[in-house]
Amino acid sequence: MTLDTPVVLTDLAIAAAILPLLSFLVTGLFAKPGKGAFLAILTIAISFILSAIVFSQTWNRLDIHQQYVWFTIGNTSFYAGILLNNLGSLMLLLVSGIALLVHIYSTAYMKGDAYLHRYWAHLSLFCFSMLSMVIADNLLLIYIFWELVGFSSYLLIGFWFTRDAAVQANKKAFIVNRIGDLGILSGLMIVFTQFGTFDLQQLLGENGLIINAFVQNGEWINGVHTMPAVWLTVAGLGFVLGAIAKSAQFPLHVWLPDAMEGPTAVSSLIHAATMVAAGIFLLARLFPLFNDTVLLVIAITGTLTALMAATIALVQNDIKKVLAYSTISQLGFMMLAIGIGQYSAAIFHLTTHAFFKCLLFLSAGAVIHEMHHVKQVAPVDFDHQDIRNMGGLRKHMPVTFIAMLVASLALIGIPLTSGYLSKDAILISSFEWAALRGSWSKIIPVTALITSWLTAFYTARLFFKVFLGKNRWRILSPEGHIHEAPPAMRYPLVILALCSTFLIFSVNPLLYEDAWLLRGFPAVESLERINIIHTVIPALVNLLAILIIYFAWQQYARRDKTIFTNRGFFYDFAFNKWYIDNLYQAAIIKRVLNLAAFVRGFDRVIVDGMVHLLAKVGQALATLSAWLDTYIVDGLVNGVGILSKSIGNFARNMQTGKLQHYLLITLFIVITFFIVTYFSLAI
Amino acid sequence: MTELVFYIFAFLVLLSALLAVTVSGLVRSIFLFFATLFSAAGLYVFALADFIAITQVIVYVGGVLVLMLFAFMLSDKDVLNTLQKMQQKVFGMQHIAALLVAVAFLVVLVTVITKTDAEIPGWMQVSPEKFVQPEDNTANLIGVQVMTRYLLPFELVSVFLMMALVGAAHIARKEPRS
Amino acid sequence: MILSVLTFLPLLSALLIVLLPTAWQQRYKYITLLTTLVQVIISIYIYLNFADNQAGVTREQGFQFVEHRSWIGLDLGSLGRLQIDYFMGLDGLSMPFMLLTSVIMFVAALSSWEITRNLKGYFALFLLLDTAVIGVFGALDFFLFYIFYELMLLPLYFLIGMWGGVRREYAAIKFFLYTLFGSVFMLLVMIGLYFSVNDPVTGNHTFNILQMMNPNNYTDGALFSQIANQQLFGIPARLLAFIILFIAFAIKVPIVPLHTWLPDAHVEAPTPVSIILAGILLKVGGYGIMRICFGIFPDAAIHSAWWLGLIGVVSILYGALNALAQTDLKRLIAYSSVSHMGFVLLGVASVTAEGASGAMMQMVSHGFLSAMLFFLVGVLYNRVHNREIANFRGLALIMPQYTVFIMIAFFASLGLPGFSAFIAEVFSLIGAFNSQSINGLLPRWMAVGGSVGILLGAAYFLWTLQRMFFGQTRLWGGEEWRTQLTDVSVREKLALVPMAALALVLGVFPSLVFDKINTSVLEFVNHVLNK
Amino acid sequence: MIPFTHFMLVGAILFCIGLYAVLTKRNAIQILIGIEFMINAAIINFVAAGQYDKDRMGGQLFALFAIVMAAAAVAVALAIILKVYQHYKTIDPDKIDQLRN
Repeated sequence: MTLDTPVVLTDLAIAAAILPLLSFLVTGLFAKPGKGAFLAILTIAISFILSAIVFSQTWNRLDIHQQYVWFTIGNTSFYAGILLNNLGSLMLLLVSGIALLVHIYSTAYMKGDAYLHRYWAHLSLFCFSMLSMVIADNLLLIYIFWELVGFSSYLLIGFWFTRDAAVQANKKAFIVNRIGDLGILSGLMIVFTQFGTFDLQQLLGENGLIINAFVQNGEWINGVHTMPAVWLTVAGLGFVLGAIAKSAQFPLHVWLPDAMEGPTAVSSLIHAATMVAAGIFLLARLFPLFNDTVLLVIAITGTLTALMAATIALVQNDIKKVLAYSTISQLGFMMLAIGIGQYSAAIFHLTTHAFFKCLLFLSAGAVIHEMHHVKQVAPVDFDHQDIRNMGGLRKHMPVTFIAMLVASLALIGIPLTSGYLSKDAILISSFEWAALRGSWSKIIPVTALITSWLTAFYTARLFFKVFLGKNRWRILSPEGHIHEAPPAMRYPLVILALCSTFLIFSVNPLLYEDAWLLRGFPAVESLERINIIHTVIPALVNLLAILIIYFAWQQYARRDKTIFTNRGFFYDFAFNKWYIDNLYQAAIIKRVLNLAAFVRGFDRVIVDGMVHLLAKVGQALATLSAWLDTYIVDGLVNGVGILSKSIGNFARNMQTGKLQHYLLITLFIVITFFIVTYFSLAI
Repeated sequence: MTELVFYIFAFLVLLSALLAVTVSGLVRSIFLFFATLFSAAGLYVFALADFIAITQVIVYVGGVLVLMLFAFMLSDKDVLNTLQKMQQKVFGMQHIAALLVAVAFLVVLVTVITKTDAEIPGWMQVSPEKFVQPEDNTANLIGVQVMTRYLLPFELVSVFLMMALVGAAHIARKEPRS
Repeated sequence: MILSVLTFLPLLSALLIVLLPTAWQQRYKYITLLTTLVQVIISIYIYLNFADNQAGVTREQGFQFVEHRSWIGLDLGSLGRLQIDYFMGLDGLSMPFMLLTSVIMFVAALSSWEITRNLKGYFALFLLLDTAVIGVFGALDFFLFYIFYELMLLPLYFLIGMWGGVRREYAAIKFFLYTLFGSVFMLLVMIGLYFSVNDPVTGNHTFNILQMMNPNNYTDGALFSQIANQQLFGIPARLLAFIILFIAFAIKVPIVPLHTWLPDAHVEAPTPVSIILAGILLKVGGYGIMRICFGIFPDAAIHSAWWLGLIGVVSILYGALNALAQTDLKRLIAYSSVSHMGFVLLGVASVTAEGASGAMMQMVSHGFLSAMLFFLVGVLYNRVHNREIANFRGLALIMPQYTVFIMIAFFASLGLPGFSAFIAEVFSLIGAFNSQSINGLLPRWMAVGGSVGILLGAAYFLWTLQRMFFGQTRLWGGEEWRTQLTDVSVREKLALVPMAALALVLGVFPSLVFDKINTSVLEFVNHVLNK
Repeated sequence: MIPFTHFMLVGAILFCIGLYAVLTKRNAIQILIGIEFMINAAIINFVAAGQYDKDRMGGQLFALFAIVMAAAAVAVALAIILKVYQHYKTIDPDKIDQLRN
């Protein structure tokens, strides 16, 4: 038996996915408070090794598909199974790899927390869900794990459940994700109705059902069933809605910044590197399902989100919020890539982004960790995540400084980093895509271009404010000392920093097309290669980006004052996150709650009122009939009774004990007697 | 002419009796009662019973009435007050019933009387010579009869009267305060 | 035989309790618990020995554990013989409910520990109710069914009215009148059916439900004959009868707008009765709709499927919105029941294998989950005699295990994958969506509309979770409550763990249910669609 | 000579007046008066009939006896009334109903 037999590989993949579940169950059920780290790290490490084996054996080979009957309804069997293709095994490796690093990092970062066992259990549950999702072979399973990912994210965001903000955030995250789930559910229903199966390979494989289905005369036909063609679009949009929610795209991005209430390690794993990538992953999986309308929607959504998040990130002061918005922005890029048909580019960016964004968050976590210590000895309370309170950390945390530097450069897309490769892939593809279309479509690549410059600025701002300039925290906490992060936190940073360079992706640091990863996926929409774009765009992007970085350095590192004021419409607009939260609060949440209150009142007053009215009417009728019964029907019966009773009463009343009564009655009888006798005699 | 006097007396008897039972106020009703008895004594005279008429005046008017007046005039003041204050309801159910019964009784009596009118008991007509005549000395006649034929009843009545008076005195005697 | 044992065992125990002296009243609950435990064992035996390749539904041969004896065979001279049979049997549509009932009764018996007043009456009525419910699910003779159906009312009325909360009389009478209203008309239809149907073997009129399902057994020109197509009050008689029966069962389900008894009854009922109400009684409605309404009047069912689907969607959304606005935890859960049972109606109305299976699954799943939810509310209420959501905050800190259980129950109820409700709701919706393509009964928007209920479900459960359990502990009753609010006890865990486990197991291995019911569901769908 | 019937009519009316008084009065003394009226009505009849019997003088003698006994009765009755009053603080015969119940 060799490793590359399909059965063994699927078993390995299953084991990789199941092991964290084991950890979750054992830790969740039996672990003592504060324990569980060892098992969690052990299982995820084994998962990582298994994933690596699976990846090495499946990358660029035939898809491996193994399935078992799960249950049967009617004449349809539903399968549970594993599909290992390039996308699946890449994600498997990526997720388990980053998860392993985050696990290791967490041992130091979460040290001393009273509910640590819960943390490890939840983290394991997340790993299980995510790993299972990427290897699931059908839509139903993907949906299941998709929701479980959301659930574990809910648990982890609300890990510090005594903080109101955290529980608000996790509720928000789950409910917003639920909106996306509805989209996926609708998509599921449509796909199942049309094709009678959830199986990805049957649907999407070569000669798959979706590919063979076609639209004719406004009908969507697959040979067996037909449906109005609009449902094809609806199905696509449904899945897109799911992806939008999970990947925090406009207009459902609102949960992600709030989700930063969770532990930073969690933020880095879930809300930067892996879970939010699930949406991109889903779209990549289902790419053949989408028609042009849907793809355009994806592209526009992605672009809009990228721009929006970047503008908001410009003015945020919370270190994690800035990173969160930058994540949203980068996910927008990936959506854009899918929208223009380059899902390979999206996956490439997803992978690179996973590494450098994870690195950014973990570095930020290290900073927050130290700042928290500083805060603990500070005489005044201050926000230890606010970048305005940081500064000059370079000397105190050199490793973190370098890691953050690499990550920031990758985020900006400076050559020699991985981000350069993947971002260029998207930007250049988008220009090529626009070239094939009308002039209006140019808006999309241009917006993306602008966004990448905005990215450069906010990244630089963040970086300079934290690591350069004056030690502003000294003023707040004269006693505080900042040290380098502990080893368990440091080593993951180093590894991730290495992964954020071009080294592991391409031998050529400047040409994204040479990246092995990109070639692992077929180009769905072959774009005409426009050579000039391939040179002008990177040059333009980077030159301007460097200028921007220099400008930001001028503004934030060299002096304390900037030319920017915290005033004006644009500032407020960005600072208040485009007022989207406020809009939702006013337009949706309040409305829904009002509606609920109204319905409750309706239920009480009208529906229950009707019942009570009926009861009242019934009661009145009953009273009426009781009256009739008493006085008419029973009256006849009672008449006899009443008669005898009244005679009795009469007789009884005679016995009053009053002499005069007796006398009266006696006389009465005497007279009666006389009259009777008299008349009987008279006759 | 003498008949007219009889009817005046009869009218007086009935009027005063009616008033006696209708007026409010006990003392007034007692004095009307006295008037009735006095008038009735007048009627006896027309029945040729002068001795009875005298007795009526002496015993009833002189005895009973005085007894009555004395009975509560000599009593406590509050007894008097209570007796004076007694109010009568005029239109009670019982009054109407009593009135009806009384009237019906009257009708019965009058019917009976008028029926018997035609044939006065035979023994009354057997011997008109045995009727009492206006010139007879009824006191003598009564005295003879009392001492002869009705001696035992007379004695019995005497004893009875004495017993009654002694008993009355005994009953009415104030309880010794204990 | 085993079915009769299962049915009448509680009755025997009830008699035993009645006969035992009151001095032994502390042992009544153990008798009850033992009885229900035996029932669970018998049910498991039935489940394990249940052949899943036999369809049942319309043919007696397809039923299992059948007991068919003549019961009341009165000779009525020229009117023929009165033929009432003692006819019990199980198929895929009823078997899951047997198991459900047994388990729920066991749990309800465990939660009856809180009852302190008049134990003899309570446990006797409890066991009487047990018999009635099992009987309803087993009966295949309409007369027998009706007797059991009515027999359920009586103990429930007293259980709510005597051991309930402050407004228990109001709730009990409301519940009683509501249900009686439905079942009185059901009686009329039942008698009408009796006079319409002839037993092909004996030639007598019959109450046999299975023979009522066969259009050939109807007398020519009979009131409910499919061929004669008689009219009553200008409505086809069969449609009218279907509507009447539907209303009778729909009150039990309950559907909007016939649901208002449910919140009141639940709020006032003692915890075990709430558990039984939500866990089993509501399923009687769903079961009746499937077995009786759809089974006997498939043509009318097809005819009104659109409306039923609409009612289902309205119930889902209306119940969910109502739940969102409630301030009493028990009321919230009661309204969530309305919402969840809407999926049952939607699934059944779709007349697809997916929809019907989903509906069956939803009933089973909701049985466990609502029982668990009500049990959990009861746990809280027993501690502090308060259920107002606003009065609690940060319970997770002082009752961690309780919070875990309530999170399991909440998330399972809101349709988290891995729990049975997820499979149930998804397949109800898929069935509803599929209906347009397969039989054209329900429009597709209904499924999409119904799925919004899942979203609202998440909203009200999570909001409650956030308000009551998370954050810093703040209690309306202050320190006194803090000491009273102890974590779940062993007995409570004993009741909660099986239900949570069942919900989880059924979510991961839905085939445990689907395999057993699949043949029957297919037969049911084919029967209704007249294939 | 006055017809016998006229005496009887006067007696009858007087009797009925007395009867009425007995039946209606709330005051024991007035009832006593009513009784006396009735006795007197009887006496009138005795006396009227007595004029037809000179031999035995039965009517007049019995009238005499009746008068005497009526006087005795009044004496006793008054005594009782006073005694009742002392006991019950009322002389309304309706309120003296301890016989009842």
